[in-house]
Amino acid sequence: MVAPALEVRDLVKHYPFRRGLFGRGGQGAVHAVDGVSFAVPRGETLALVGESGCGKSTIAKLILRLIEPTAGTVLLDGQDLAGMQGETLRQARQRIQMVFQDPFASLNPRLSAADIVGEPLVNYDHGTAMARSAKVDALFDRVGLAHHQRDRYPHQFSGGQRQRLGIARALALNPSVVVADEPVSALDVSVQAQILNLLADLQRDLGLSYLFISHDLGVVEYVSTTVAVMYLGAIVEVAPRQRFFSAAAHPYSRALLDAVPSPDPARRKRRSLLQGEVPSASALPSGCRFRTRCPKATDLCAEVAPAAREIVPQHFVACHHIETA
Amino acid sequence: MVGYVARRILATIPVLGLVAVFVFFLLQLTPGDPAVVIAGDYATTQQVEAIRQQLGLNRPMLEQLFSWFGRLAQGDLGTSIFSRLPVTSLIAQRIEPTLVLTLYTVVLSIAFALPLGVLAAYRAGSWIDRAVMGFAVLGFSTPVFVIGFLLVYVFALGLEWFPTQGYVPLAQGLFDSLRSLTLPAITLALLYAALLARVTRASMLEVLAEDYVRTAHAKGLAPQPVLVGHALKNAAVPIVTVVGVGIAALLGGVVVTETVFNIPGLGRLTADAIMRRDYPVVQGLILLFAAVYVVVNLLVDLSYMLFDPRIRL
Amino acid sequence: QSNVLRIRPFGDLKGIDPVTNSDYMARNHGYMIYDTLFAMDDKLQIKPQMLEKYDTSADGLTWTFTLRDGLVFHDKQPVTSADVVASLKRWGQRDGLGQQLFANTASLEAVDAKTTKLVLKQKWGLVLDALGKPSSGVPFIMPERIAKLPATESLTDPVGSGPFIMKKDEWVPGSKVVYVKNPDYKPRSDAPSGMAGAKQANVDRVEWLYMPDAQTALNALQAGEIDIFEEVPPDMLTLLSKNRKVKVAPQDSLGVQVVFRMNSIQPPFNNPKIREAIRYMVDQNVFMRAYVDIPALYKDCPSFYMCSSPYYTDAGWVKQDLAKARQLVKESGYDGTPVVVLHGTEAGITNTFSSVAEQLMRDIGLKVDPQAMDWGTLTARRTSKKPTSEGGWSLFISAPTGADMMDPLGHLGLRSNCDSSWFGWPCDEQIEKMRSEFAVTPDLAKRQDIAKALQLRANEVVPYVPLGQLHLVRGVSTSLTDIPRAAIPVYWNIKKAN
Amino acid sequence: MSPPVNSAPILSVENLSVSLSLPHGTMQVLRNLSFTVNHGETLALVGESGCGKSITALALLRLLPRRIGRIAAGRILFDGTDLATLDEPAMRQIRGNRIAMIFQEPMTSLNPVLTIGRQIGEVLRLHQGLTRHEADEKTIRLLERVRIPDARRRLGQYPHQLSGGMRQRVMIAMALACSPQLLIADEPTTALDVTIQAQILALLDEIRAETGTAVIMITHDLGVVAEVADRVVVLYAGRAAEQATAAELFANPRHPYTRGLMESVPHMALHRSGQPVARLQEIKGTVPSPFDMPPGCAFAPRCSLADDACAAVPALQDSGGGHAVACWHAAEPLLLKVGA
Amino acid sequence: MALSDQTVELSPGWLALALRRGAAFAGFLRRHPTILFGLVVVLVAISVALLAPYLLPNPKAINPIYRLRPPGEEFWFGTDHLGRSILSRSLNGTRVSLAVGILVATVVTFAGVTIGLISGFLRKLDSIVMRVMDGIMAIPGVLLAIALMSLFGSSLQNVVIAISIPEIPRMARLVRSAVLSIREQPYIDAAITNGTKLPRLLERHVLPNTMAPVLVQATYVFASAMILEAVLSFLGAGTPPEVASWGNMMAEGRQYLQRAPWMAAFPGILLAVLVLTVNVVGDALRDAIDPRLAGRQK
Ligand SMILES: Nc1ncnc2c1ncn2[C@@H]1O[C@H](COP(=O)(O)OP(=O)(O)OP(=O)(O)O)[C@@H](O)[C@H]1O
Ligand SMILES: Nc1ncnc2c1ncn2[C@@H]1O[C@H](COP(=O)(O)OP(=O)(O)OP(=O)(O)O)[C@@H](O)[C@H]1O
Ligand SMILES: [Mg+2]
Ligand SMILES: [Mg+2]
Repeated sequence: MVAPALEVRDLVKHYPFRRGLFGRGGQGAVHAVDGVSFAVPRGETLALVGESGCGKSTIAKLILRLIEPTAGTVLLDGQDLAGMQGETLRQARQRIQMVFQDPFASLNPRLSAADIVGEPLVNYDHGTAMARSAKVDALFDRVGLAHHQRDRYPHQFSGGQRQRLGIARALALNPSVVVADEPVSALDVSVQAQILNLLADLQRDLGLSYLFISHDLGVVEYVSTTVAVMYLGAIVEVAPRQRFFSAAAHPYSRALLDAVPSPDPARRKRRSLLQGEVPSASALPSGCRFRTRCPKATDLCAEVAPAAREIVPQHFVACHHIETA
Repeated sequence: MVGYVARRILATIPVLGLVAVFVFFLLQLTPGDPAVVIAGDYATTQQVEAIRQQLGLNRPMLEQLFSWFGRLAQGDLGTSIFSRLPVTSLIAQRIEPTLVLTLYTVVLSIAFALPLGVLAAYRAGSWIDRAVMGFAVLGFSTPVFVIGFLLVYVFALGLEWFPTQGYVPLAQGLFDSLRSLTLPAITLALLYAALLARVTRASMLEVLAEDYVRTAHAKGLAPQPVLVGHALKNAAVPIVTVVGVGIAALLGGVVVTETVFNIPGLGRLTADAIMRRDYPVVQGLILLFAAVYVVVNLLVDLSYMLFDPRIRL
Repeated sequence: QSNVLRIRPFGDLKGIDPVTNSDYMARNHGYMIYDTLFAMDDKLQIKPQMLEKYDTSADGLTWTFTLRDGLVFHDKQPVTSADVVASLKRWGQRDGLGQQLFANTASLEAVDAKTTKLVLKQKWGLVLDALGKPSSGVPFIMPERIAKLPATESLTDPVGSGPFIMKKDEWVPGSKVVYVKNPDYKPRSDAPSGMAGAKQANVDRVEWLYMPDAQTALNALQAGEIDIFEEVPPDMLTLLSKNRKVKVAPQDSLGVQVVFRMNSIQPPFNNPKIREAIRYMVDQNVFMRAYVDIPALYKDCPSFYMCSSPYYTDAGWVKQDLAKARQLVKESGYDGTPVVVLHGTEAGITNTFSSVAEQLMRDIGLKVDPQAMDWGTLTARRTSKKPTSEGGWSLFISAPTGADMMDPLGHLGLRSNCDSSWFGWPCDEQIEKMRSEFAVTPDLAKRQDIAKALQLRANEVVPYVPLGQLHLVRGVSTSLTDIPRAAIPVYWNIKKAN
Repeated sequence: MSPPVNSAPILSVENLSVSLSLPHGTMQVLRNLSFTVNHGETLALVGESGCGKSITALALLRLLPRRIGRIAAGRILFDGTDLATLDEPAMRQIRGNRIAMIFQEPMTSLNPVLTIGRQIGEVLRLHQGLTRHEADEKTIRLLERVRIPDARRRLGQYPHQLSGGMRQRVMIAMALACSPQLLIADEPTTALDVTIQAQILALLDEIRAETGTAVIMITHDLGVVAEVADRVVVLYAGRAAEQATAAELFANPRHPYTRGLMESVPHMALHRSGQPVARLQEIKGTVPSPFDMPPGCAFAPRCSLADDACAAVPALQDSGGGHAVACWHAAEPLLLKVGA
Repeated sequence: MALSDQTVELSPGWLALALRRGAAFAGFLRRHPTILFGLVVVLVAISVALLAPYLLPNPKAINPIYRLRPPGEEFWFGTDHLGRSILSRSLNGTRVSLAVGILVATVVTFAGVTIGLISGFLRKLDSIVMRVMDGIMAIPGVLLAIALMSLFGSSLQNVVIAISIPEIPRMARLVRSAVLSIREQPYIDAAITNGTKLPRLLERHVLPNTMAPVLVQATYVFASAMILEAVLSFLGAGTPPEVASWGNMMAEGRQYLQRAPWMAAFPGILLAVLVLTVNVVGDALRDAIDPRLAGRQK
């Protein structure tokens, strides 16, 4: 097996906070990411799914070292990003880039479109001004923007176009891995498809590997090769797409799938609703973190946190009760 | 909560300490020599030297700083170079007029600015709004003393409603006392009220655009309960913040107003002390003002709890 | 309802010790609470005040002073000769004339409770002038226990035997001084005249309400909130003349002399040629008219002495001649060292006169560097003897009271005893010799000769240049009567109609 | 599954036009919108961001942005009264009482500085004249009704102490307080996670079935529409593009825009084609800005069927069975171009 | 296509940029006539200030013969107690006020931005720097300014420093809070991901985005500095008295309010008009930049 493009091992991020008078209540921590491991194979897309606040964006930031991990390693082509500092890190970042969720906030409003896309090239001294300008034009072509829009500012673009700019910027350095954090959730429904198609085209043409973060199972079903489901800072299930959508094993994954509205008014489901809501990441339940909402929870779940098991090849689940699932 | 208050109070100490050090070095940097000032016009060099010795002015600067801090810690602010009275008693003598004047001003300002600001926000864009904002800009653009003189001409010399100057102590009756401070308070309030009205308006504008205000309307509430019951409390935090921050501007304005209206308060004491190089008095007063500012802002911070349950201490 | 006299004094009482504080407010405060052995009447004669009588021995060396009966301090203790001795000794350490007196004194002793004896080493003509000195450095009599304080330390207990008692607990420095009538005061029986004669507190209470801003004070006077407004800026007078409830009157009988005081020990004014040029530069009228437009209030007085002084002379005085002044500057070898003017910014005499002076100096080819400062800074800065480049100065303008500019001996501006003279430190042996001679010359005509000679000498060395003589004016409520006409503004004898 | 539908409309909107006067000029955000809501039925208003869904809801309650928004034309007949011309005090009697509303953002629609009890109780005291105590008791019952555990304790809590789903339940409780005849829910689940969204949708449906309250459900999510709606109005750029029963619309979308939406949303596309799609259909271009609306059919610039006919605005034409479409080419088969 | 690209590439970038910026600015002014009007007033004031010395008699020339003349043919604005022309002095005062205003605004902006940036980005220094700022803020600005003035003597330079120091903390806090919120913006994350080094990050991504509130605040500082100059002069701690500043003129004129009201009135009116204009420009600018901020605290 080829080494994965990106691999994350036992990644942990805790945000400590003080409790009580003068912090005498001791140190508490928000367990934003709590021992996450996964791998993104070359040229493929790993989709990371989960509810709001489960730690998806934190993982993205950890991978790009925008925040310091509490523990764990991030291997990019076998090199550990998590241990790098300063210039080494900066050089390594050329190979991994990011597409952000908010197409409004992720573009500096004071820079023109060409400046935004050309910025990474300047930072790494790629070629002459002339060469860079040509490269920017090429990138514009690549993401479907017109050359005459080079000198416009972000506010003069629509949401979809802005996201194209963000993608062009991420591509400027020819990265091998792109982390896309909910790249279409802020877009109009009618524009989503354009961006999803663009991402698919780029992957095909450039051999990119994607870590695709989303909370929309519909989108995930379309883009992913592999699906990883996160709950409260931990991954509860990983499976190839086909397998996941046909035979998800973890009760939480099943609930997620079940909650997706049926696209056909003629076939409305009677569904088994999950009770309650996601507990706070600063006060995790003992044992299995899903047990407070799990229809199958038993005493065992309160005591022992289930480890991930490979129930069929490539399908990992962390649950005590898969047999009954 | 108690812990929070305690922490906040402790946190004011470094700020005051910084002010103290700042004031100390500021005065150390001055070209004049207090000993010469104390010695007077006919003093000989020996006499000056004796005074220097007596005041410890010839000791190393750090040592002076520490001994000054030592005395500060005991509540000793030193003695006025000129009147030979303890700074604390000078302050005690002068505190009443300033206190009454500032409180009067704050009350007056809030009484005017709050309704005006709310109204301006509610009727944003209307002539009322324009008038309130125009008044506010005018308040910012006119020097305090100009307003003071105008008021004296119209209301004291012309209509003879109020005295032209001076302060009637509270002991001689609240009414007379307030009457003597009415013009100064209006003078000061104009600036302060302008500040408050603007912030009230801005803060209300922001709040009125919030979803929950729309919710309140959708419940069928009339405008007034929406404004007062739902919006104002949400708008309160920036407003009280400005009440607190504005205290510094207010105390600054007090210096000028007390001069124009000849009110024997702390403001004039400060201005005089600065002009005369009465260093112990200057140091004591600046520390006092800083402490007032810090304490007021501490109270303001604590008052956030009253307005916003999200602020947990 | 008590009878209260409310006064806006010209300045603020900064300290209550009239011996250690040389300023005029401390002096005026002194006259409120203390009494003096002698006082000057309206003919400028020195008359006994606390004294029943005094005698001089035939050789003029032994003086005997006898106190009046019934004099008591505010603390009810009788005034004794021991108090007199202690008070004079303390005063003698600080006051210039006092120092000269004690330099000539062999002994000063209490003979009995009422009698004090002064024995001189040699004949000295100015004993009465010294003890009856009306202005700064007044020999006030205070209790011995207080007067024993070293002259370098300021007293804190305002006990005297004068017609008023200070309420120290009501003193708000910078704002308010309160005096009440001294019920035990025994006035003399002779009619009041100048500072002399009977003193009587006719009001229950006197309040000095200091208002730094003249406009505020003017408003207060117009609104009847104060009874007396000292040193009304002359330009406000026309307004007051329209008010029927207010009258204006000279503040004292002598007025002030405005002085152009040069620093004689630093360039450029250490050059006598340049100082001489200033003489030709000055036209008192130009200065005066920039400040006052009521001719009655100022006087072009071509003399170092006040025009009302018996020593007045215009000997050697020159007329303004800018061309000549310019030429003198050129001849002086002036190297362009700027004239650093300590320019007092408080509105008033100093400010206006400085402005005019700066313009004229520029006209005659001097470089001028006006440095603006408040009076407090000015008084501190003028003590510096350093070169102008190191924080020193060249010129300030001041307006001492006429009483300090009357005769060669007490003259503030003519004293030329180098380091001991007034700021500017003129140094001239001849002048000093003439002043000593003057001190021991009893005969008026001879003294006048000496004064004239001194003026001629001063014209050569130019310790300072007088810019004219002004009357300070006070605005007074018409409800007040019996206001003393004296060399110093004093507040006894005034009656206030209710 | 469908509740008993009383065929008389409770609300009938006729030719509603709304304009906003902005610094740069006046903007027509709603044009000629007509629809009806029957007793006990759920009408879905669906459309993309900015198409005028929220403005419609606000116009119904006459809560358009003060000084800016104006009902330019049309009538809003609610139970026989025209709300468009009703005076303000009478309107206040209706708001929160006979027509209630749930807003998009549960996080910001509750007043952060007032307790839950106060916010719900206020409606009861205002419209039903209850005392404080009575209001509290009724509030507790309402909270229990929307399945908020530990209801009594919640009375004294503040919104920030509740999760998003809870807050939306509180909003629903508040809306239900006076048993309104019409409930307007403006994207009530958009801000919520799928699992919570499912809970809330189920709750709303349950309440409707129980009380017979008519619901206008505003959403941009065709999935939600399919889930809950009886009838659907598809909005595009301030106009109705298509109107039909939910079953009819999903079975037989006629407007190119509706069809495009169904093809471009991955989940829908997948479902409709019945197999994994290799590539999504795209609707080219973007939603036009209200300031430069195309002169004719607003969808024309993005439409693969557009031709000269589209230079004129198509009217909403009933093509039978309550299915109405505003398109010159509604009858033609759709030839969506692959790729933009 | 290629050809046109060439021409774009060859035309000097800065010229095109300047033209574009200029056109954008002109458009901005057309949309905000208040700002245009305000700028015109300020520009007129500046030209008057620059031209006055060549057109009018020396504002310092003393001429006691003509003292206290009311406004009339010979002296349009009258004369003061030293016979100086109020017109000359008033127009000269424009110079002083503008100089003080502009210099203070510049000093405060420069210092505030530097401190705010450091504090917002170097978190280790933040708490120390901010405590110092708190300390300065705790002293009433007027008092601090008087103290500085009386300690260091009156000169234009000291006036600028004395007025600037109390204003700096506010600007620094403003910049700091802007920086803190900009730091959280995804475009900063994006810039870091794109390998931007810290200096460039600050210069290109952080600083320009703090400029809008800074600009607005700078206009307020400009306005309040002119007032403070007048207040200091009123208290006798302002510009040297021989300088014909509006503050000095009003300070001198206040003794003559009844006798010669023109002495204080003309500088007073000019000051009010200029300050008002600058404040109104500030308000308009703020509204133009972010309408939601309308009326934010100064
Ligand atoms: N700087 C921080 N300090 C403390 N807690 C944080 C911080 N940043 C994130 N968290 C917490 O970490 C958890 C995970 O946050 P994260 O943003 O990664 O979630 P997410 O899965 O991306 O959610 P969403 O779908 O809403 O974007 C949340 O509980 C969040 O409150
Ligand atoms: N207060 C307002 N000021 C200016 N324009 C407004 C205002 N409210 C709405 N609009 C404009 O009116 C149009 C319709 O807005 P509306 O809020 O109804 O959209 P929507 O369909 O609810 O969109 P979303 O799905 O984003 O909520 C939009 O173009 C919007 O920009
Ligand atoms: Mg996220
Ligand atoms: Mg909406």
